[in-house]
Amino acid sequence: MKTKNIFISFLVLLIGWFLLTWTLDMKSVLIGIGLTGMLAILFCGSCTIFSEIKLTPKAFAYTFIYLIVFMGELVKANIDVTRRVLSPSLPINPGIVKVETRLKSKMARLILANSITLTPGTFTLEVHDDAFYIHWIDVKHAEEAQATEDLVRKFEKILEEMYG
Amino acid sequence: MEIFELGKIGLLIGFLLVIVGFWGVLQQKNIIKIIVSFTILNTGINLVMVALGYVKGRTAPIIDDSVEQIGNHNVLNAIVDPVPQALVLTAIVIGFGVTALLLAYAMKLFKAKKSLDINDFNDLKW
Amino acid sequence: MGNIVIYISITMLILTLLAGLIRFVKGPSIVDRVVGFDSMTITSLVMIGVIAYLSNRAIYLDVAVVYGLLSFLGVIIVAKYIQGGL
Amino acid sequence: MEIIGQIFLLIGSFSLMTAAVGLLRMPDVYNRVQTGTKASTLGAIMSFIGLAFMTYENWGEVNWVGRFLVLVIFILITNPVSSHVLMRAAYAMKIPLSKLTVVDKLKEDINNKVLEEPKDE
Amino acid sequence: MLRNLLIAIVLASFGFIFYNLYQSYEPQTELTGIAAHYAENGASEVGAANLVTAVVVSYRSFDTLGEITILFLTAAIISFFLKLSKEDEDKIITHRGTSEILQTASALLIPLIYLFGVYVFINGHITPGGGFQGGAIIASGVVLAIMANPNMTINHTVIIWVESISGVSVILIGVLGIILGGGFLDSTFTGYGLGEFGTIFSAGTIPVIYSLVGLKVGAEISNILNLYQKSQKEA
Amino acid sequence: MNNEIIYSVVAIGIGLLMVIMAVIAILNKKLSVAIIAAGVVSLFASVLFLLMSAPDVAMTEAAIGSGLSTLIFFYVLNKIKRQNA
Repeated sequence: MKTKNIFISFLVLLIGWFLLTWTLDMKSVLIGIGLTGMLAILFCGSCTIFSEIKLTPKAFAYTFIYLIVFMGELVKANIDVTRRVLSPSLPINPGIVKVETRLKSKMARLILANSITLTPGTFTLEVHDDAFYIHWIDVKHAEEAQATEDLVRKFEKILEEMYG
Repeated sequence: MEIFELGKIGLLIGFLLVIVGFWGVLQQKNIIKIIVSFTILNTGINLVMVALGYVKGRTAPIIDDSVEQIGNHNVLNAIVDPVPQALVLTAIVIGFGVTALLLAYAMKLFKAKKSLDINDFNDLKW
Repeated sequence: MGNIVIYISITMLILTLLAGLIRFVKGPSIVDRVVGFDSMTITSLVMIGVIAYLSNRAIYLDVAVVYGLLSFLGVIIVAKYIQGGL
Repeated sequence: MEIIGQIFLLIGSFSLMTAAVGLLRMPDVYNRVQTGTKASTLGAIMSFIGLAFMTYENWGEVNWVGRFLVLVIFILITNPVSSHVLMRAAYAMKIPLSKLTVVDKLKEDINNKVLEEPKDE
Repeated sequence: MLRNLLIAIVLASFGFIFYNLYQSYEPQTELTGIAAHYAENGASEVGAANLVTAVVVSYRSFDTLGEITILFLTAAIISFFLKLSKEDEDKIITHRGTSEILQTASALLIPLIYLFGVYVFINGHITPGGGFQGGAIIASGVVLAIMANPNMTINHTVIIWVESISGVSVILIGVLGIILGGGFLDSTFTGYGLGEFGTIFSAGTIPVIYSLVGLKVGAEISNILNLYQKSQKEA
Repeated sequence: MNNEIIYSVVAIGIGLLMVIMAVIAILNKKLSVAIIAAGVVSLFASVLFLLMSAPDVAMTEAAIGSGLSTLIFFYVLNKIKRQNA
């Protein structure tokens, strides 16, 4: 288990090194491999954060789907914000609602919370066990089940495929 | 158009910050406020020094392809003065050390008299 | 053409900085001020990107990464101080 | 290619300006953080993508794309997190919600002892 | 009242001096003196593309040595001032639970921040940055870890060892410069070519020295921050 | 050549902001606001350094002058608040 953690962290860090240096010069690549390996061994022995994703082709396919869905939501969020801010009457109806999630993996919960923050009109305010408390700028359903259906499900389905 | 020269603007802002910082150091009575004013003063002096080394229309002293494009393959015509920058690099790090030290003293002084007012510390005043 | 776009976006960025400043000066609570600070730092992050493009130096972007990292850390520090968890 | 980049840059700066207007107009802290975060995140990302397209002429020699990509990923991770922490602090500080607020489940749950009270210190 | 008047007089005289300086300042139009020498010969003599790095680590490396000594002394004095008593040392402050989101994000970000810090000081001679900046970035990674787990303690022994070993190594490389190069802390060794300009092995011992300086500065700043964090325990 | 004018305009805008922030830092009664304002001055100084072609200095200022100094200030403030209560 520990070697798997280290190996996946090493790969992620190596990708980061390539993004930063952007060269295939042999010496630079060798130094990068050495350094990232050292960092992974020193700091990533116990960090499971990088290795929680399932290593199957299906998970990778769902990652792409997730990115597309997320980008669409982001753009929608922005149009929404623009509409709200620029309309003279300021149509807001804010409140804090509670939703439930089934996700257990930490990384998946982080991604879910960030996605909720960046989608139209919602904002993660507090996380407690299974409950996410969400500040919603335009409350449509105050009850838990309905709000969950509205806000969380579309991301949760994909994230469950990715992280299990 | 003389006012629109970047070096002069930097110099002016640096001087203004120095004066504002001096004002704070002299006028404030709270020790933490004095240290905050001191950091502003520090920033202003660093700005003045970097502005003195700026040469109009030139780029950073890091030699790569774009330097050769700007200076017609002559480094001398392409870069700004690197010496003040190296000086300021040292000054900022030492400024951090000085700020940390001042704050340690401030903490000790507050522990001794439960006050941050500079007028309460008059043990050496005659 | 290219220059006009840059002019327009620089104008917008400076207006955004001004709005952040107004929020900082007005803000009734400290959280409002920190929100203004956050908005100003992100705007100047974009401004660094524009400066790097204009000067045609990609290496300036390294500064932007450091700047973003430290402004993130600044917001977290202030938030922890407000909560009393420092 | 360059035109696409310029359009992206304009959209990005416009989003940033929207964030600023939202910052000025919204009635309470929570709504300000909301609009500020969303619009400024998208604005910064769009501007960086636009600038990356605008430099396409020397993608091969100089590392524009990698650095812009690092910046975009970095903003996507950090910006929502920092706003979340900030808003949580605002709630712990008991800054009142605006008068327009319709429902506050978090307060109900704290009153019902489902959740411990976020206390100062 | 008198105080305010005196302050006004001092500020006005400073303003007068600065106004005259500003009026008489004429912007440089070309490099002069030592700067021209560095610009012309820096690439061939030192091999560093970043001339600021060349000045800091090679031409003026004594200043840098003094600087890291001053930082070390600052850390020592602060640790002397903020020393805790035995019972305070073992105290545990109860914090309100940190947000789970922040903890996860910090676990994700910290290795990446360390990677970026290492990138900054290894490439100090090609890109902007170097030992001091890289060390500060590594220290900010430590800060993020403290923010996520407020009761985390940094292992003091590790910091001391990293700091001492990197400090001694800088001196050793400097002494090696007397034997192989032109003098103390000379970065160009004979028999060790400068390599192709603009690549990672192009500047003699500059990357090595800057990495060691980065580790040392990172350890020192982490130490200072750790002392301040511990001092919160004292009532 | 056009770049120079854009740089100057940006520099004037940022410079005005910095001076206003510095005055706020000195006049505001609340210590925490003063410290944040000083941090903003440092952060904008780093943009100004970048405009004046000094990326190394800009990086140092952003990392050390603004980030870590602010942190130490807040530690001290937190301790003073704790001792006062």
